[in-house]
This record gives sequence, structure tokens and C-alpha cells, in this order.
Amino acid sequence: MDFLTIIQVLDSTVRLATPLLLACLAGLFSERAGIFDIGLEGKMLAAAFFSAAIAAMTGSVWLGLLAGIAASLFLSGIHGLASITFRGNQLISGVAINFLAAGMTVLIAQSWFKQGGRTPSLMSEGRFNPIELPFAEALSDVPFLGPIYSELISGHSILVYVALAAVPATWWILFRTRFGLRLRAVGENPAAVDTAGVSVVGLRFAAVAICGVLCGIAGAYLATGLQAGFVKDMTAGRGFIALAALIFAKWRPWYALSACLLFGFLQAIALRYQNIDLGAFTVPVQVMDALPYILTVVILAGFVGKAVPPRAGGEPYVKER
Amino acid sequence: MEKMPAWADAVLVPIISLLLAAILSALVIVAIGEDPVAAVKLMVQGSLGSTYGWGYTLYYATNFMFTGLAVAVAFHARMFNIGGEGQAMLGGLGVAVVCLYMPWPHWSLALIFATLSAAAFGAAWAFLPAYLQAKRGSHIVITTIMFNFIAAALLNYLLVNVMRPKGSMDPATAKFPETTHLPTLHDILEPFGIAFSKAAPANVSLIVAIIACVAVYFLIWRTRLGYEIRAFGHSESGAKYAGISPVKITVVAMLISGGLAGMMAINNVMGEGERLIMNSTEGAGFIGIAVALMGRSHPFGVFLAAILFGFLYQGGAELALWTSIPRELIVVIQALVILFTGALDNMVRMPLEKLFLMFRKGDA
Amino acid sequence: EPAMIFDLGGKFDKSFNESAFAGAQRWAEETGGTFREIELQSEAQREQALRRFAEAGSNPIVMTGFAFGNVLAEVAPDYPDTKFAIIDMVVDQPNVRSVVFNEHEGSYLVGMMAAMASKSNTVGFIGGMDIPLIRKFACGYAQGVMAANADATVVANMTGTTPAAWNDPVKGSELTKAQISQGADVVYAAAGGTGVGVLQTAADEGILSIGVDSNQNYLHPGKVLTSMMKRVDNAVYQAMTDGPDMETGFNVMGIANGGIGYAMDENNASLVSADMQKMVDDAAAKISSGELMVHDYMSDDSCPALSF
Amino acid sequence: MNTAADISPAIELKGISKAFGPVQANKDISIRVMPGTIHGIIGENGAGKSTLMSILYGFYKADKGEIFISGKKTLIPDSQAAIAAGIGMVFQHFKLVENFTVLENIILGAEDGAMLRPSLAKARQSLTDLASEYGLDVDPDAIVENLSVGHQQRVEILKALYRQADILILDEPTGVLTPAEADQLFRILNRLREEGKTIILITHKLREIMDTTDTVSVMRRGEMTATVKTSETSPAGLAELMVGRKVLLQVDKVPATPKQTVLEVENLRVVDEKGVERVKGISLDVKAGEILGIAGVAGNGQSELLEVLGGITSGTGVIRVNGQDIDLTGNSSDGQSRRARGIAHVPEDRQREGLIMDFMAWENTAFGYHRDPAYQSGILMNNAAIRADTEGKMQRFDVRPPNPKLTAKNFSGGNQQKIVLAREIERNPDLLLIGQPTRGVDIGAIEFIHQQIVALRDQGKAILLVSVELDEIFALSDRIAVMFDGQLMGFRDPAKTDEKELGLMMAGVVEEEAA
Ligand SMILES: Nc1ncnc2c1ncn2[C@@H]1O[C@H](COP(=O)(O)OP(=O)(O)OP(=O)(O)O)[C@@H](O)[C@H]1O
Ligand SMILES: Nc1ncnc2c1ncn2[C@@H]1O[C@H](COP(=O)(O)OP(=O)(O)OP(=O)(O)O)[C@@H](O)[C@H]1O
Ligand SMILES: [Mg+2]
Ligand SMILES: [Mg+2]
Repeated sequence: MDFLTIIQVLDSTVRLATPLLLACLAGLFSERAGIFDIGLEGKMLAAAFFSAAIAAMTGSVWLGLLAGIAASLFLSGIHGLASITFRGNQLISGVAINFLAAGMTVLIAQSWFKQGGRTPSLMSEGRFNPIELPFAEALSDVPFLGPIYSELISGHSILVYVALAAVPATWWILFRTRFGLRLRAVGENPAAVDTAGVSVVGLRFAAVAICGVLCGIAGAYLATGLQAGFVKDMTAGRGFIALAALIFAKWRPWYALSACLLFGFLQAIALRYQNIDLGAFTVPVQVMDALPYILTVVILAGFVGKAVPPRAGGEPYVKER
Repeated sequence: MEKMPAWADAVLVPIISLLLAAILSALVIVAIGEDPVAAVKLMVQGSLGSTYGWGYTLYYATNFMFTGLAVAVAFHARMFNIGGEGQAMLGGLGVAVVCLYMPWPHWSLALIFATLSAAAFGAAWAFLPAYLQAKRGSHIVITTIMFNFIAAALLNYLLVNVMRPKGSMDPATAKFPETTHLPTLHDILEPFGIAFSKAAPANVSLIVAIIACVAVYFLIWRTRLGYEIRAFGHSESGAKYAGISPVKITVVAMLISGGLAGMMAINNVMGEGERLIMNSTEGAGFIGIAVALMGRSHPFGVFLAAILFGFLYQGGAELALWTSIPRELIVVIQALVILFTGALDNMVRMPLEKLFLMFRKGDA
Repeated sequence: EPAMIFDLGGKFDKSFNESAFAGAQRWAEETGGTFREIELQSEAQREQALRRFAEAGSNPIVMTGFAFGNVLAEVAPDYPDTKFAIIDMVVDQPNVRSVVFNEHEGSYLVGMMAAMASKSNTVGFIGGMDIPLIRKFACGYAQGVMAANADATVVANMTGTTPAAWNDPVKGSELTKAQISQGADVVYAAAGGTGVGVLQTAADEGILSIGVDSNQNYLHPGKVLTSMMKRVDNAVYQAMTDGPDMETGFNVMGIANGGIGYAMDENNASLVSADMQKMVDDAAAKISSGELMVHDYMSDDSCPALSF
Repeated sequence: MNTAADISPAIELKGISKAFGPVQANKDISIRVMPGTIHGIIGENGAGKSTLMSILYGFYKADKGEIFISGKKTLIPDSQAAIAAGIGMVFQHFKLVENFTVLENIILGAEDGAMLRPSLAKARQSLTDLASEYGLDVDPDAIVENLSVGHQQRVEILKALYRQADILILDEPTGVLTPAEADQLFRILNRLREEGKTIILITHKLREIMDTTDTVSVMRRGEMTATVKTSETSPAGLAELMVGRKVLLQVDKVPATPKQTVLEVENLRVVDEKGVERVKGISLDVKAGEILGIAGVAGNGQSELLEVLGGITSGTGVIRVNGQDIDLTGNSSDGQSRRARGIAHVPEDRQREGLIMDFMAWENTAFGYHRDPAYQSGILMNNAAIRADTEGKMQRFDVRPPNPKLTAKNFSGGNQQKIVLAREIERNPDLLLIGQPTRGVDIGAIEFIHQQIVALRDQGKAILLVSVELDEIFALSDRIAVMFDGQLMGFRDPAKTDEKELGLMMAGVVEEEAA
């Protein structure tokens, strides 16, 4: 592989890692607060549809983004209602949300646009277009660093930078603010938070809402940044890869960034090359597709550093005697 | 003192949940500008109004019985097997291997061995997640999700690169030989003078599925293993005290669960497709979750819920055929059923409990 | 009442299925008739859809895509009174009309145009699912490129090996970017719905693209060099017009009978020079007359101009 | 207006009622606690003490009733309101975030602003002040799960003090402490009282009530039966108030006649999942016809000792029953094979181990013995046989209601325990392992259970008893062993020792062997 190809693959890694990263951080907030969320996929999908649909109808990508976030928040609300208010099974709620999104997006898309469950293709103003960072053009001829800056770092849509900025922001919120302390506490021992006079329900809803916003941005990026419109099932399992990345990252923001970049890289490779010829043998593309999942299972098996989830995760909070 | 009689919990709660799901589904239909009454009529007509419709309804129901039982057995051991889809895919592989690479004199023999092989493949696919949960504490929900994707990739690889016959463009195996074709309900009922549509795919696997329901009933409520599975499901610490090995029960329950999910393949792969194609499971593994939740993990409940979902599936297919309502409507209904009977089940139960308590106080 | 079954890409794939849909629409508008239709959601539905329409008395039943081959071969004998038309596949049954296209001929023409429009002497091809049919496109295209410019390079990629490859715009887009980095400045997408991503990215990145099946020039005016027209619409229109008395058997549609061509309209007028158009029209005439033989990959599973 | 009435009570509850579904946990309870006093509350398990305090702390909401703090009617809908009213509570089960530091736990919910660092810095300062003021020192940067229970409790008290609580509620604070730690706690409480703080102390230990409180309230079955000045009452009087009748504090039994050795344990060691050694080389033996009582503060390895003997966990060393070695790690080291060897086991926690709470009584009768051939017919279980068996057991053990189809969770604690006992005792074992036989059981049932245990001994069975209740140990044991930090501190003859000596041994102090 020559230098330019590497830059290209890395460039595509950044694009593909972005929705994973946003969804992964979304899951991080939720799960750190003790609410397991296997509905990331569904929330992203709903957001992808509504952002594309509203962007197509109004021609404004920003309105689209808002609509996507709103849709994702709505599903978060259902998840919160089920798992916080009614103390239902969080996993089952997540499964339901995934199906709800998979079905509703197509149903509404068909009803609104009559194009077989997709939105019309978005024109330029309906999309998040790449933004050129300053001097990208001028510096592109500088050897080595030039292409890295102009090709790899510059020229992504704004949401890519938002996602990258969300990593330190998440870290800062979790570990440097009062809200973060309480959020982590509620995921470890909600009774401690409750008896300290802080509302468990409020905190968990807040976490679930943040999760909704981030998933909303992730979905909007898919439909209006990475692609130009919604097609059915366009998340294609990214929510689950994000979940895998979250486990891989052991619920930590910076690790999440590395995990998502790794999985994005695997996707970039799988997209570009059908089968990878390693000389002695070829790696079929299906192996690349499955690799994030396989790696996660290996991590889960605890052979490479154990991933310990937040202790109160998955359990509804019931005041005990 | 119970807050609520057992029958209310077992019957009333799911029925009210189902009703809520139905009302919301109707609202969804209205919202997309269609007539829910007409839609329901069409669904009933298309799925129950002819032997053709019944044939499809029962065909789908057969799939859901297997996957519903699979989820239910795991539920009894307090495990959420979300990997039915992947296990059913592998079951398909098991069926294909038996049907393609071994000569069979008669379908009945082929069916027995295909069933065993499907169960073995499905169970094998459930083994690692079960083992990891039992030995290393990896959450089975996450591992089974991962295994679904890995199964899809594996099958994709095999169908494209290994099992696809030369010169064929579809990623699918060759047609299974004639002797492995299963008798359909048409063939079974003909000797009794009952005319059943020839075109519908419901087949002898339905009987296997019903036998599986009965067998699971006996397994769970009448055998020692079932006793141990339930004890473990209610209390792991209790199980340890009683000398019931959590590792053994986790693994065994998941093997049974995976085996049941895998057995679905005798219906869709051997009975209907008569070859292994991509995505032949059509999400039945996930519908098993809804079926088990609705059926309260009881084999008889699963049986009824499977038929209900068979109806929804066939009815939904008819809707897609004759109206502009997309087939995804069923996915929405399925989601609502899972939501209300599974996750929001306390929303129904809590007010109901209050109601019963009020009545009781009134009595006293 | 005739019925139409669309393959997995869906009738709005802007390409193959949409072309079939256009044909059916045209028939409906012209005759005032109605037709039943369904878009498949999964492999497993094929047989049910076919049987359901046949049971309901639809006639003829038209379907798009090779993947129906196996199923149709099995279903057709059960309904001897129903006529079926299948596109892109040959099914040898007395009540089936099989329509296949000489895609290699059309691809040859757009290949010539690509070579002439290219400044970098490198052109790209992005196929959908890696099957002989798509290699037939690629092979015709490469021959056309070589005919116009023997020094040119053809970069070819397939999107995938499963039907999902027909509907993966993200991958289409990534492959386009990859080909651009390899120097391609014209890409030809023969990939169903995936092509939407290819054309989009080509337009975004400022290179030319070539559409397929339908006339896709309008998608990005001034950015799509031309489209390889495969008149699926005509085939569908014809089948529906023929109705239940449709003649069955084997139909080959090529340049000679207007089944294959390339698209010219106001959207690409500025991109195609008179020279270019003349050369291409000459070639088309030669192909029609049999003077020029474009090699068909599917005839011997090999391609003289491109190795896969 | 006289001056005494001018001082309004620190806390006054009026007519508090609370029901959990069908269970009336608190019935019309009223109580007054004067500032600067320590007020004790005693009552049987399940009497409603914790519920009442949780209502005062805003953790539960009362169905009826009013709360006055310093004479002002105060609504306490949540813990936030309670904290604002100056109430702090140390729960029976600590409410700490185990993998946070002490400092983080202390500021949680009482931070000064949105940013963490200034809050932490401030808390660190006040923590040093509080520590020196009350002798409550803990390392602010220690991770809570690495602290001893005693220190964790200090963190809880510090949490309350950091929130400037004037009223401190402690729910059974000494259950998990060594006598020495408990003494230190009471010193701290006295300091706090001197500072003018009001303290409510819930405990089961009459001695603690007598030693530290100014006034005491007694609760029984959800009702407040009496409030008296401590100086005007006696332990016997309190006990009578608790259960509503005279209590036999002694079990009638004839002296033991020990015969052959049934259980021999040599150098037994148990390591838990975290890799901590919980049982550190124990050797003991139990003879037929005797009860060996193991005393100790909870958490010193007694549970693990029982578990390894019962086959729940594995260990190393030697265990012999009737002279034959028992497998400690292999496949046959589980409860099933222990039962086959004549070992019956009444576990410490009936709800988590001894019973499946969602099983019906008859299913629970087979629990652990479900492989018994008598319960099988072919490959299926013989449910009719099990049900018949259950009916007999329920009769003989006076389980109320005697309905085999009732789910276990719907029996009260004492009756649940009887179901477990019936199952284990009627197996006619050679060795009975029994842990906390009367925890959470009312006095009447305690008498019955104690009689059953003694009767089994008199039949010539070997019994190993583990209990944290010294009274129970004294009442039942023929020999007493004290366990501390995974080791046996020594054996004593109950006739020749006293609570004080055992208390010291439980704290790890062994006096010179007195002959
Ligand atoms: N959350 C709850 N849900 C249902 N019932 C409860 C709950 N908490 C307590 N109870 C019931 O209320 C009654 C009083 O319980 P409470 O915990 O107040 O007793 P207690 O006096 O503190 O007992 P202990 O000495 O065992 O701590 C008991 O019958 C108990 O079963
Ligand atoms: N959490 C609960 N949910 C439902 N019922 C309960 C609950 N806790 C207790 N009960 C019921 O309330 C009644 C009283 O229970 P509790 O444990 O307080 O009994 P008790 O008076 O302490 O008797 P015992 O001394 O035998 O334990 C029992 O019938 C029990 O079934
Ligand atoms: Mg209590
Ligand atoms: Mg009790």
C-alpha cells in the first residue's frame, strides 16, 4: 500500500468511525448511569430517517439534524419510561426499540415519499458538506504532513469534528463535574445516590436523554453527512458495533475513541477490498465484517483484560428495605 | 398473600398488553392514511380465509414455535437468548449438510437426521456464549448478539465461496434431492379426504414443532433437569446450595435453547426452501422473543403466540401485496408487542394490582 | 390483470427495477389498466410472492432479476395457465418468457465514451454483486475502453458477493473514492441502488460517472457522462401489452432491436462532443450489423480485456 | 407556659402509617425525641423499625401521618428534604459507592458547585476537621471497597456530619462490628450527643440499649407499644414488651453424651473469587450427639466454612465424615454428593439459598433432594409423592398455613425457616450444618426451632451451628469455637466462659487459657 492509499483508507476510517463514536458515547452515558441500551441501532436509524426526511422537505440540514435528535429522544423517552419509570427489562425494551425504528421508518417513509421506504436524495444544502480547514489547500503540497492535513484532517463534515470533540467533552463531564460524579454513582449504586438526596430517576433520565441526543447526531450524520438521504435499514448494524466498541472500551471515553477508530478501520478495509491477499492465504471479506464482533467476544471472554460493566447496570432501581 | 391471583398475572396482563399493542398498531395504520378495519379484514381474509392462507400462517407459526420455545427455555434459566437468529441460521447449515451430502432413501429418515443435525448445529452455536457466560461471566445478551453477526458472516462466506453450485449466480446451495422433500399439509391431509392448498408451504415440521412444545412442557415442569433449570433461573445462589451446577445448567439450557432455534431450519430450509439461501430465517429468531414474552415462557402460551404471530406475518404479507401498507407494519406490531408484554409489562401490572387490592379490601 | 414483482433493490433503485417500473407505468397509462406489484424484502419471499399472484389469477406475471430463476422454474409448472416473464435469466418452461439483454454491447459503447472523456487515461468500473452477469458488463466496458484508447487503464471493483451489494450506497461511495485515488476520472456503476452512492460521490468529487439501466443523467446534471440504457422498461411494457396471450420463449434484446443503447439528453449534452457521439454511433451501427462482435463474458466465463 | 414545654422535641412523629401491599408495616405510630438525647428503638425482626426510619428519612413515603422537626411541621417527600431538615441516616446496609473514594462518597449529593475539584478540596478540609473533632479518621483517598466494615460505617457517619445533620439515625449499626469497634462507635455517639445532636439508634441488642440510650421505644408488629426512660426499665422488661409475653431466655436440654467423631476438619482453607483467603487453615471435629457452636462477628469466615462443608464452594484441606474423606474440589464436591454422604445443611440465608422463593412449598421440599429415587417415576418427577411428603412435613413442623401449593415467598420468615428445617432434619442426617437458624424469626418460632435442634442432637446426630447471636450460641452449644479473621481462636466450654471472654475472642484477643 502506498502512502496515498493509506491516507485514503484512514480518511475513510475517520468517516466510518464517526457514527460509531457518537453512538458509542451515547451508550457510554446511558450505561454509565446503569441503563443498558441495546437500542442504539434503532435510535440511530430513526434519527437517520427523520433528519433526511426533514432535510429533504425543508432543504435545511440543520432542521434535519434537529428532527433527527428529536426522533432519537422520543425513543429514548420510551426506553426511559420502560426501564426507569416502570422498571421493565432494559434489554427487552432495547430490542423493542430497534424493531420499532426498523418498522416505523419504512412505514413513514413510504407514507410520506412513496419511494419504497427511502427519502429523496438530498441536494447539497440538505447535507452536511465537507468543510475545508484553513490552509488545507495551501499546505497540501508539503510532503508527508501536507496530505495528512489536507486529506485526512481537513475536509470532513462538521459532525465529524463534533464527534471527535465529544470525546474529551464526555471525559470532562464524567470525571470533572458534579453531574458526572452523580451519573457514575447512579450506575454503580443508585441507593447511595438516592439516600444522598439526589433523584435517581432524574439522573437516569438525563443520561438517557444525552444518549438520545448523541444517537440523534449519529443518525443524522449517516443520512445527511455520510450519505445523501435515507435508505431502509441504513444503520446496518452500526448500533451493535458501537455497543461492541463500548465493551471493548470498557466504558471509558478515550478508549471508546480508539475502539471506534479500530472498528472504523476494519470497515474501511472491508469496504475497499473484497478479499485481502496476505500472500500465504487470503482473508475473505466476511472475516473483516465479522472481526469487530469476534474481537468483542474475545474481550468479553476476559482473555484480554476484563471488561467490567457498571455494577448496577441493567437492574431497575427498586428501593429495598 | 398474593397481590393478584395467578391467573390474572398469567392471562389478564398479557391480554391487556396485547390489546394496547393492537390499539397503537391501529393508530399507526390510521396515521399512514390507511383504514385499520379494512386492513384487519384483509389480514384475516388473507391468512385465515383459505387453506392457502392457513398454510402460510401455520408455516410461519412453525418457525415461531421453535424460536419461541428456544427463547422460553433460556428464560426459565434466566437467560435472554437473543441469538436465536444466528442459531437458526446455523441450523439451516446443519440441514443443508445432511440433505446435500448424504443419500436418503426416504424423507422420514432424512427428517430425523436433519432435525438432529439442525439441533446440533444450533446448539453448537449457542455453546460458546453459554460457556463464556458460565465460566467467564460474559453477558449472554451481548455475546449472542455478536454471534448473530458472526453467523451471518459465516453463512455468507459458505454460501458464496463453498456451497454455491458451479455456474449459479445466487448465493445459495443446490436444490436438495427429491427424497428429502418433506410432505406438505396438502400431502398429509389428502389421504383423509381433506383438501388443503398445494401451494402453501406448511409441512410436516409443524407436527415436529407441536411435539417440541409438548416435550418442552415435560422437560420444564416434569423432569429433574427442568426442575434444576427453573431453580437456577429463580435463584443462582439457591441452585448452588442445592448442588445444582450453574455452569452445567447454563450450558445445558443454552444448548437446548440453541438446539430448538436450530430445529426451525427443518421448516424453512428443508420444508419450504428445499435449499439453503441467504437470510432464510427472516428474523424468526427475534420474533421468538416476542412469542416467548407473550406466551409467558409456557409452551402452550408459546404455541398460541406463535400462531398469532403466524397470522400477523401472513396477514402482513397480504397487506403488502394488496395495499400500499409496507410489510414493515408487522415489524412495528412485533415491536409494540415486545414493548408492551415485555418491557412495559409493569405499566399494565401495577394498576391492575391496585385494582385487585381494592377489591380485596372491599371484601374484607 | 398483470402483476409485477421487483427484486430486492426496490422499484425506486433509480436503476434496474425503476426502469421496469417505468415500463409498467407506461403500460398502465396508455391502456388505463392496473397492475399488481410487490417489492421483495427478503430472499425467502420470492416463492410466496409468485404463488400468491398466480393463485390470485394475475396474468402475466413479470419479474425482474436473475434470482427468480430457481424459484420460477419450480413454480411455473404448478400454474400452467399463467404466463410468466423473467428478465435477466433464462427459465426453460413452456409458460415462461425469458428476456435477456446484450449488456456487453451497451457497456462497450459507454466504455468508448469513458475512454474518450478521460483525461487521466484511467477509468473505473463499479459492479454490484459479483456474478457473471455483472462481469459481462465490466468486460464489455473494458473492451470499449480499449477500443477507444489502447493505453487506458480500467480499475474494476465489485461491491460484494451477496444481494446486499445491490443496495449499499455507502460502499459505492467508498469504492468511488478509492478509484479516484487510483486516478480514475470516469466511473461506470453497474450496481443497482449502490450506483446512487457512486454517482453522488463522483459528482461531489468532480469526476464523471456513467449510469446504468435507466437514464440516470438527470441525477446530477452535467456530471453524468451518459447512461447505459438497458430497456427493461420496454421488455416489461411489451410483456404487459401482450397480456395473457404472451408468446413465451427466449428473447434477446440488443442494440440491433433497440433493447440496449446509451442515453443522450440535455443533461449530458455539454459533456459529449460531436466526435465522441459519432464514434460511438458508428460502433453501434457496426454492432447492429454484426460487423463488430463484442465478447460476451458469459459465453465462456472469460474476458480478453480485463482480468478479475 | 412552663419552661420544659418550651423546648420542642427534635423529632415528633404523629400517626405514621405505612403499608406495603397487604403488609401493614407501620400502624399509627407516634413518637417524640428530645434534642441532645440518644433514643433507642427495639423490636423483633419485621416489626417495622427500618420502615419507620426510612419514612423519617424520606426514603419511603408514609400513607398517613405528620412529621415535626424542632416543633415545625415538615414535609419529607424525599431524602433531599430530610437532609435539608438536618437528618442524617446510616442504613443497616451501607449506601456507599464501593469503587469511589471516601471523598467522592462524602460529597456525593452535597457538592458545592457544578465543578468537582473545588468541592473535593473543600470536603478534604472539613473531613480533617471532623476527623479530629470526633475521632473519626479515615483515609479520604481510599477506595471504599478496600475499607473494613467499621471504616465504611465511619464514612457513612461522616457523610451525615458533612451534611451538617443534627439528627442522626443509625439502623442496627453494630450487627457487623466487633465488640471493640462497637465500643468505639458508642464513644463517638456520646461525643455527638454532647455536641447537642440527637441520635436514634435501632438495635436488637438489649445491652446496647441499656448502656447508651436515654429513652427507648419498643415496636411490635408495626405498632409502637411503649416508650420509656431507659433508666426506668430492665432487659427482661424490654424483652417482654417486644414479644408481648414472657420470654424463656433459656433452652431446656440435658447434658450432651458425645459418641464417635462424625466430622473431622483439618487445615481447611477457602479462597474467594477475589483471591482473598477467607478461611485460613481451620481444624475441628464434631462428635455424634453434640452441638459445636461457632461464634463470631459476621464476615469472619463462618459463612465460607459452612459453604465449603455444604459443598457450595471449594476449598483445600481435609474433611472427613464418618472417617471417609470428602472431595473438596472435584466434580463430586457439590451439595448433591454431600447430601448423599449424610450431611444436611440449613443455610444462613433461607431466602437466597435455602428456598426458591418463587417455588411452591412442595417444590421446595424436594429442593436439593430432587434426585432422590423416592421422588422419581421413570424419567419424570413424581410430583404427587413430593406433595404428599410435604403435607406430612408441614404438619409435623407446624408450618402455617399448611398449604403445600403456597409459594414460598408468601410464608412469613419463621415459617419459611420451618420448611427448610423440616426438609433437612427429616432426612435423618449424620451431620447437620446449620447457619443462623433463627435470624429474622420471632421468639415463638425460635423456641420451636431450638427444641428441634436439641432433639436431633439427642438422637445422636452431630451438629455444627454457626450463629452471630451469642445468646443462641450459649443456649444451644455443647462446645463453643470462636472464629476471627478466618481462624479459630479457640474452643470453650459454655459453662466455663462468658460473653466478655467470647467478645474479646471475637475481636481477635485470646486471653491465657484458664485451665
Ligand atoms: N419494600 C418493602 N416491600 C414490601 N414489604 C416490606 C418492604 N419493606 C419492609 N416490608 C415489610 O414491612 C414489615 C416491616 O419491615 P421493617 O424492615 O421495617 O422491619 P424491621 O423492624 O426493621 O426488621 P429488622 O429487625 O429485620 O430490620 C415487614 O413485614 C416487611 O416484610
Ligand atoms: N415483601 C413482601 N411481599 C409480600 N408479602 C410479604 C412481604 N413481606 C412479608 N409479607 C407477608 O406479610 C406477612 C408478615 O410477614 P413478616 O415477615 O413480617 O412476618 P412476621 O410477623 O415477622 O412472622 P415471622 O416471625 O414468622 O417472620 C407474611 O404473611 C408474609 O407473607
Ligand atoms: Mg430493619
Ligand atoms: Mg419476619
